This record gives sequence, C-alpha cells and structure tokens, in this order.
Amino acid sequence: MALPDSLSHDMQAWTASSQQHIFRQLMRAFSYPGRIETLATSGAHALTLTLAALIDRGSSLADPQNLLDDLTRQRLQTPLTVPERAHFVVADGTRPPAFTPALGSLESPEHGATIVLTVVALGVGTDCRLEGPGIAGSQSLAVTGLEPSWLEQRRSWNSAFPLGVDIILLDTIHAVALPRTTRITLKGTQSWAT
Amino acid sequence: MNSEYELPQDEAAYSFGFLDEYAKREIRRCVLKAISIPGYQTPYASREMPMGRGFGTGGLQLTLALIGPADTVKVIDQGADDSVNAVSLRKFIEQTCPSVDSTERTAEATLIQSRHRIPELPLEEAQVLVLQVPYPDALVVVEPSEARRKIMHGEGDYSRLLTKLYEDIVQFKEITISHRYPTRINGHYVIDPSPIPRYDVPQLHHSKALVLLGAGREKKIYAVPPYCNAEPLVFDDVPFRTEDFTDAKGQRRACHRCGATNSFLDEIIGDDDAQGLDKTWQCSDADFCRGQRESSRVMAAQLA
Amino acid sequence: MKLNDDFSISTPPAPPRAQWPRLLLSCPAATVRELAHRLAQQHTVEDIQIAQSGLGLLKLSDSALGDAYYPGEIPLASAHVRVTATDGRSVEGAAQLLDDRASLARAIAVIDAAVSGRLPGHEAAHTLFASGQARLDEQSAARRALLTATRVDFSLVGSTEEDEYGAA
Amino acid sequence: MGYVAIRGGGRAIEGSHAAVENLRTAEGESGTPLSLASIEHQLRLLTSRILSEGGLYHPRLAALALKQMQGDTLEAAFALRAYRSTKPRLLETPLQDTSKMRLIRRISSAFKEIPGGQMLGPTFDYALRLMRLDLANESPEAFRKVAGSFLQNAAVEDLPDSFPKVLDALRNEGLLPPLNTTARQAFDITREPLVFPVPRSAALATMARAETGSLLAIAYSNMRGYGDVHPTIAELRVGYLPVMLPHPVTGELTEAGEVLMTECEVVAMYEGNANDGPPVFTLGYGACFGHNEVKAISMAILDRALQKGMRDGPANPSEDPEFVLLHVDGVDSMGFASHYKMPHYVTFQSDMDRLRTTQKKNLASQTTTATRAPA
Repeated sequence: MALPDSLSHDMQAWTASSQQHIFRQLMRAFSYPGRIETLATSGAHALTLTLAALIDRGSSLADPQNLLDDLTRQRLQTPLTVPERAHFVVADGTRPPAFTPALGSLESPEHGATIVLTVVALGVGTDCRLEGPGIAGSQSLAVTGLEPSWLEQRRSWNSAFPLGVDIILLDTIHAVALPRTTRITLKGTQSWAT
Repeated sequence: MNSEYELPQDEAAYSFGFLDEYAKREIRRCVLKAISIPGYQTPYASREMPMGRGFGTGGLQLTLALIGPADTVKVIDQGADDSVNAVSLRKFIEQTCPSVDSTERTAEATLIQSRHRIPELPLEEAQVLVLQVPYPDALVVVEPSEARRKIMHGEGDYSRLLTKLYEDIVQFKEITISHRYPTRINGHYVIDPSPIPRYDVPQLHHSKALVLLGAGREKKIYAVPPYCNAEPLVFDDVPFRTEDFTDAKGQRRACHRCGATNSFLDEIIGDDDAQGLDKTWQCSDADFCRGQRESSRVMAAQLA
Repeated sequence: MKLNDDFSISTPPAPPRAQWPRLLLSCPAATVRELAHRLAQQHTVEDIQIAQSGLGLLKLSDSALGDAYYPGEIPLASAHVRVTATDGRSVEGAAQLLDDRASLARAIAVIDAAVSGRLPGHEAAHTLFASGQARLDEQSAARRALLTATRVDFSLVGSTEEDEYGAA
Repeated sequence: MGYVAIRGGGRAIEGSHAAVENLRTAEGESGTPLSLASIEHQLRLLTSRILSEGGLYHPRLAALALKQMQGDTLEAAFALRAYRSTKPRLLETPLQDTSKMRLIRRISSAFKEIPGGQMLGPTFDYALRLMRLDLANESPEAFRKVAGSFLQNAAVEDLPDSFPKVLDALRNEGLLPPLNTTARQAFDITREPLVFPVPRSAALATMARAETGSLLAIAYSNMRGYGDVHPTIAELRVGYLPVMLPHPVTGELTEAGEVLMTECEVVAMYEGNANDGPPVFTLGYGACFGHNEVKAISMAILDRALQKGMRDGPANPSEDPEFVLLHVDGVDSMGFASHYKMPHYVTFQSDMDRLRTTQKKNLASQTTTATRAPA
C-alpha cells in the first residue's frame, strides 16, 4: 500500500539503507557488549529504528505495555503475541519485569527471546561492570532508569547456558547490547553475575 | 504459460545486494543470535544464490546481508584475491552492490570474505571476517543424526569426539586432523572452524574482530565473537600442532618471493619434479606477501 | 458491486467478473493494453497498490491424506487501482495473474474497474471477452480430444499391469 | 603449479564464458537459434523437469534456462531457483483442490473401470522404443500438418472439465484412512530450514522439488527390496490445475492462471491401525509441477515409506526422512559435487603435513609402513 505524503517524513527508518546501517551498529553492539552505539541521527526514535531493522512478518513481537503506536505496528507487519512466546519483547526498563520470556531449548537456544528495553539514559547513572565474550578484560556501563530487578531476573533466565535471553538497552538515541553470555556486576553492590 | 504469454524484458534489474530485504533481515536476526550464543549453529533459510552450493553461498549471503555503502570489501580464496572463485564472488558483489568499494589490501577492508584462510595480518575491531563453510558440524564424524548432534552440542557433550581423536593417537601416534580442526568456543560449543589450516586456528582465539561463519548448503550461521576463547580440542600429553614448515635440516622454510618465515606456505611443484626436488615455497596470503616485499629492506636484513 | 443500469442498456450481459482475468489473459496482450490505455485517457486512474511482479507460494491439499503442502512457487503479477469517471463515479479494480507482467496486471485491473462500474468505454471489453472465450473453447476442445482419442475400452483390453508392479 | 595456474583468474573466467558461447553457436552460419517456445513445447518433458526441480512454475523461464545452460537440467533448475531469490513473495495461495485439475491423462492400475473412465492421453507407455527415422529430416510443412490433423480427426466427446478421484470410491467404502480436514498449516522449505524431525508437509515439499533421478534411485531401492511398500497405483493424472485467488476487491475466488501438474496416489498393504480402529490400506502421495510421471510415482512410494519411518523408525534408507530428504535436492548435491573442482591446496598442504609427520613417527617407532591419512 503506497503511503500518503503526510506520513513519508518519518519513513527513513523503513528504508533498506537505514535498516542496513542500523543493523551494523546493533551487530557491533552485540559484538562488544556494553559499548554505546548512537543509532538516531535524524529525529527518529532508537526504538523505531531498532525494530524496523530487525522485525518483519518472519518474526513475532510482544508489546505488553503498548509502547508502540499503531502505525509502527502496522509497518512492522509482524504478528503480535504474548511475551512468553515472542521472538522480540518490547518493555519499559523503568518498570520491573512482569513476564517470563522464551528461553529457548537445549536443541534450539536461539529461540530465547530478544528483549528490547527502553531506559532513561545510557552513559550516565548507575555503574555496571561487564565481563564475557566481546569484552577484553572488563567493560563499564552506566545506565539511568533500569529497574534493578531486570538484572536479577536476567541472571536467573540466563542461569543455564545456552538457554537464555539477549537484551538490547535503548534510550532515545543510543543502544547497548547485553547478550546472554555477558556477566554483569553492579558496582559497589553484590554480584548479579550470570 | 498461456499461449499469449511473452517474457517481459524490462525486469532484469537486481536490487542492492541481490537478496530481497526479508531474506536479509532473517539473516541479520540469526547473526545476532549467533553472536549471543558463541559457536552455536543457528539455522536459517539459506536462499539459492546464482553460484553453486559449496562455492561460498553461505558466506556470500552473510556478506550481502551485512554490506552497505560504507564498507570496503575484500574477497579471498586460498589466501589469494585473484583465485578463480574469489574473482567471481567479488565480481558478483561489485555487480549487485554498486556503491561498495573493494580492495585487495587486508588493512583497508571492513568486510573480508574468505575461503580456507584467515589473513596473516591480525584483524582489527573495525573489521568483520566472513568464512565460507562446507561442513558446519564437527560432530558429524561421530554422529550422523542431526537431532542427536543438537542435543550433544546443547549439553556440551564432546566425549565421543575426544574418543575419536584418542583412537587417532593410538593408531598414528598423532592427531591426523589436518584442517577443520575442532575448536571449542567460549568453553561450550565445539565448532568446525571451516577448512582453515591448523596454522590459522590460533587467530580465532581472542580475535579483535568478529568472525562469522556461513554454511549455505547446510543452512547454518555461527560466530566467534571478538575477545572470546577459541581452543582447539587437545589432550595434555599430545599438544596441538600447526603445520610444520621446517626443512630436512630443521630450518623454517621461507617464502621464495618475500622471504617471510612467519607465514603459511604453499608448496609449489616445479615442472621437473621427478625426484621431488623441484619444489619452491611461497606465501599463501597474497596480500601479506606483497606487503613483505614492499618492506623488503627489513626482509633483507632478516635474511642476511 | 451495485451496477448503474443507465449504462447497461446497449451492452450484452458481461461474463461473471471472476472470469475476466482469464478471458483477458487469453487475448493478445497488446489488445488488452490498448483498451486499458484508452480507458485511462478517458478516466483518471490511481494506484491503490503499486503494480508489482513477484512470487506466490502455491498451497495444495494432498489427495491421499489431506495434508496441506507447498509444491513450489508461481510467478505472480498484481495490481489494484481506482478509476474515477468524469461524472465523479469512482470504482476499484484489481488483477492477480499467474504471470510476471506487472504492467499487464495493471491494464487488466483498469478494465476490471471500468467494466464492473460500467464506466463509459467499457463496452469494448466485451469484444475482448468474446475473443478470449473463443480461444479458451479451442483450448479445452484440444484437451478433450486428447482424452477421447485415448479412452481405454476394457471390453477389448486386459490389464496385467498389477503383476508387473508387484514383481520385486 | 596449481598456485601459479590460478593467477590471473579473472581473465580465465572471462575466457570461459566466451568459450561456452562459442560452443553454443558451433553450428555457425548454418545454425538457427532455439526459440523458447520450441523448447517449451517440443521438449516439454525436459521443460517439465526444470519446472518442478526449480520449484517455480514458469515454463518460459525454464525454457530460457535450458537454452542458456545448453540442456544441463541441474544447471537450468538451479538458474530458476536463483531467480526466485530476487523476487519478493507477494502472497500464499488459499488451499487449492487438485480434483479441479483439467485432465489430459488419467489411469488407474487398481481398477479397470473407474468413474469417468481411463484415458491414456499423451504417453510413451505402450510405444515401441524404435527410432522414428521420419523425424530425422522433418520438414516444417510436415510438422504443421501433424499439428492440424489431430484435432480435425478426433471425435470430441462432451466430457466434464474435471473428474472424481478414484480414491474417493475406496474411501467411501471405508478401506482408507479418513482425510485430514483439520491441519491446514504446511511447512515452507523455502523459508524454514529442515530441522529433524520434520512434518510430512516438509517431506512432500522437498520431494516435489527433488531431482528426478535422485528420487527415483531411492524409491527404486525400496521397490527392489530395501523396503516393503509394494504399491498399486490407484490413480495417475496429468492436467492443468486452475489457481484460484480471492479477488482483491470482491474477495470472490478468481482464476489467476493454470499450472500443469502430475499427481499420483498409491495404495499399499494395510497395517494394524494405530488408533485401534479397523485396519485400512495405507497411502502414498506424489505430485509435481509439469508432466513427470516417474517423479510423481517415486515420490508417492517414498511418501509411504517415510510415513512408516516417521512412525516406527527407519528400517532402511528409503524410510529415513533425514537420509532421503537431505539427499534428493539436485541444486544442493550438484553444487557440492562441483565445488570439489575449486582449488583446495591450502587444505591439501595440511593433509600432506599430517601424512609426513605421521610417516616420520611410524618410521621412528619401527612400525610397519605408513598408513594413508584420511581426506
């Protein structure tokens, strides 16, 4: 369906070239967990950019807190489902987790969900120490507006590798990836290491 | 077709990157999972490419799903940029990705697709290495059923593979695996690192660059993330050995073109090799060899 | 679709709409394009969906056990338009063809709209429908000939195929 | 040497393309290029193979692929497959009913009289395989004369557009398992990777695209005794299936075009019914694009064999889903066989290294002569 001109100003996120560019940044984020990638350069929200780059009718999405507007959902062409079954779950990181995502199976750990968490800010706030694949030694990450129980939950979800979930943290313009292999310690508090 | 059908001639144009965008997004989703589960063979719906399965369609689909105008791509086969297959793959990429630069210099490349070699020059964080994989599963030699192999992988159970290696040692006093050496990633999954020589395996260990492996025929994508453990399977008493390039006198052979004694060498049989005497040795990595020759003063000093 | 009778007096009854694409596909593409072109000049045509050429995944039901399965893909050309006449009436038309000529799909979509709304100029389509039908009749006659010419009369022939198949 | 030979690979590749074209046009002045229509019709059975093995019903492109690949069925099917990767998938058709096929051939080896009758149609089954020398120098005039005469002489009965299925009669008698009318989901092998165990719909789709010879070989192993299907052909039909799609405006089912198909149902010996109802015959189903009876029959036999394998575990290769389904695809197997032609000297270098090291150790430890290293 051709879109009316009134909508075309924010179509940028939906172009093939933008999706390729955003994907490469996300791939870098997953390769080097904890490093902050700047996704948004032209007004579009990091969340829209991220979902547009990764999601289509070949994958499923859960948005239990209705963070997405109808138009975005429409354009994603993806079946909406419950967070327990979705490939991708979008959630507000400032609120505690209220669901158990798919963790995959021993034979198919890739069925473990990707959780896209919106936070207030990346690069400022509570300091975490990250270790694991993609990190030479250790990497520090500052986050504002991530409800600590997410890390607690994450630890138990990821307690039986290869099963687990992979998390993308987003503020309005930045992205950070936390694959299931990343061990996280909140600085100055007890360890949430997985 | 019905009797009135005529083939439309105006449909020849291909879109950027050949593959349709749905195919690319699926591969991209798989890549992120592959990185998140180091060494795990992520299944994907491999598309048919216009070259044969086994000619690097898995690597090519990864390259086409990743590549963008900002990239500089390098394609090698057997270490060389102008090896026949490398040439035809690079041609195809240049054809379907018009705005992308290609290079033969490892240092200039952001995206390197390779078959059978990892460049001698250590890779950087800004680079991604894509390896073409014919057989993705290291367990296939001990377990034909994929269903059972998936469970063994999940449990990290490689006892049967180790037994196989052990039997080798008993029979030959040596592990006879020459290339595709089973390598354990991040202490869990054992991968087939693609048919790279043992000489290249250490390069996977804590590489600065992401390494992606694509098997088109077997429809699998897996990854060795940067700064990640990649350890060849060994026994304490039988160490892992890379290819031996020492001559009869115990001297490390040198490339006859650049004189390098620290590179993987190709053995070249001359025209009159009746007694196996007419042999020369030469860098397998063409770009490395060129680099060495460019800084030949240093070489000369070493050779003197 | 409610038909406007003022336009229907002179014209013969059209074949069912579900037949139109098949009939038009049996006509020389040039004649179909030519009619669509005339209609497009007479009325205004806008694309509800950009005419495109791609693939369709064919889904069959296996006749032994009734499982659904995909034997393969078919080429598919599709178009969806809105045709607005000078008198302001506007009608939707569409076409999905086992074909890869998007432009032809669009032409048939335009005719589909014009005829269903009986817009001025649509009458010419009936000539095409007729010639399309004629070709289809020839085709099915040819196929029936293949069958009738090869019908087996078992009062004359004994079948021993089973034995051959049974042999191991 | 090998190393040196691949230097300047680019020039060699260009040359090889030219060489191929040179042989295609080797007739020179006296030659006339093949028209796609001629290939599509005069080599219709060859075109049919490409249609099903390419997985795309596009006879004209299949003909083009055959022309371009100079008759290599594997390469031609391959070209058709690759073409698919560039095209967006616009839709999935609603479930189509093959009993609506407009038939040109229909036989049964289970019954003499079948509802609607048996009609051999175009077949070589009862033709003597004797060379027809009159075709050697066929004149265009003679060619066109044949085309016309058949229609004139044939008495055209008034036949229905489609015919009832032989199986329906048996099913009404309660001799067959009931039709599955619930499961409407099908496995899409062009999108989902085959991860075993796979549903029957994945097996049917894989075999419908399979290379004819590969499918025949494995089915033949079952016929000869590595298996126990012993099929009887309930019905073999060839005809044109109308593809019905909902009209985007009215939603009414509308014919988008026709697909030539071959379809075969085999009946095999009954077994004790799993859900302890009365025993019934078991069935096998085969179908593919185009006119390709050997493929449809082979597929039907393997379908029956695989059903058994999926239920009881494989007792022989033809009953093993992984063995059958992973080895019948022509594009996969041909591509892999061909790739051995590419340079492998890096791997061979390390093979030699292993052999030499092992030989040294052997000599050192006074054992017998060196053993060959595995490839």
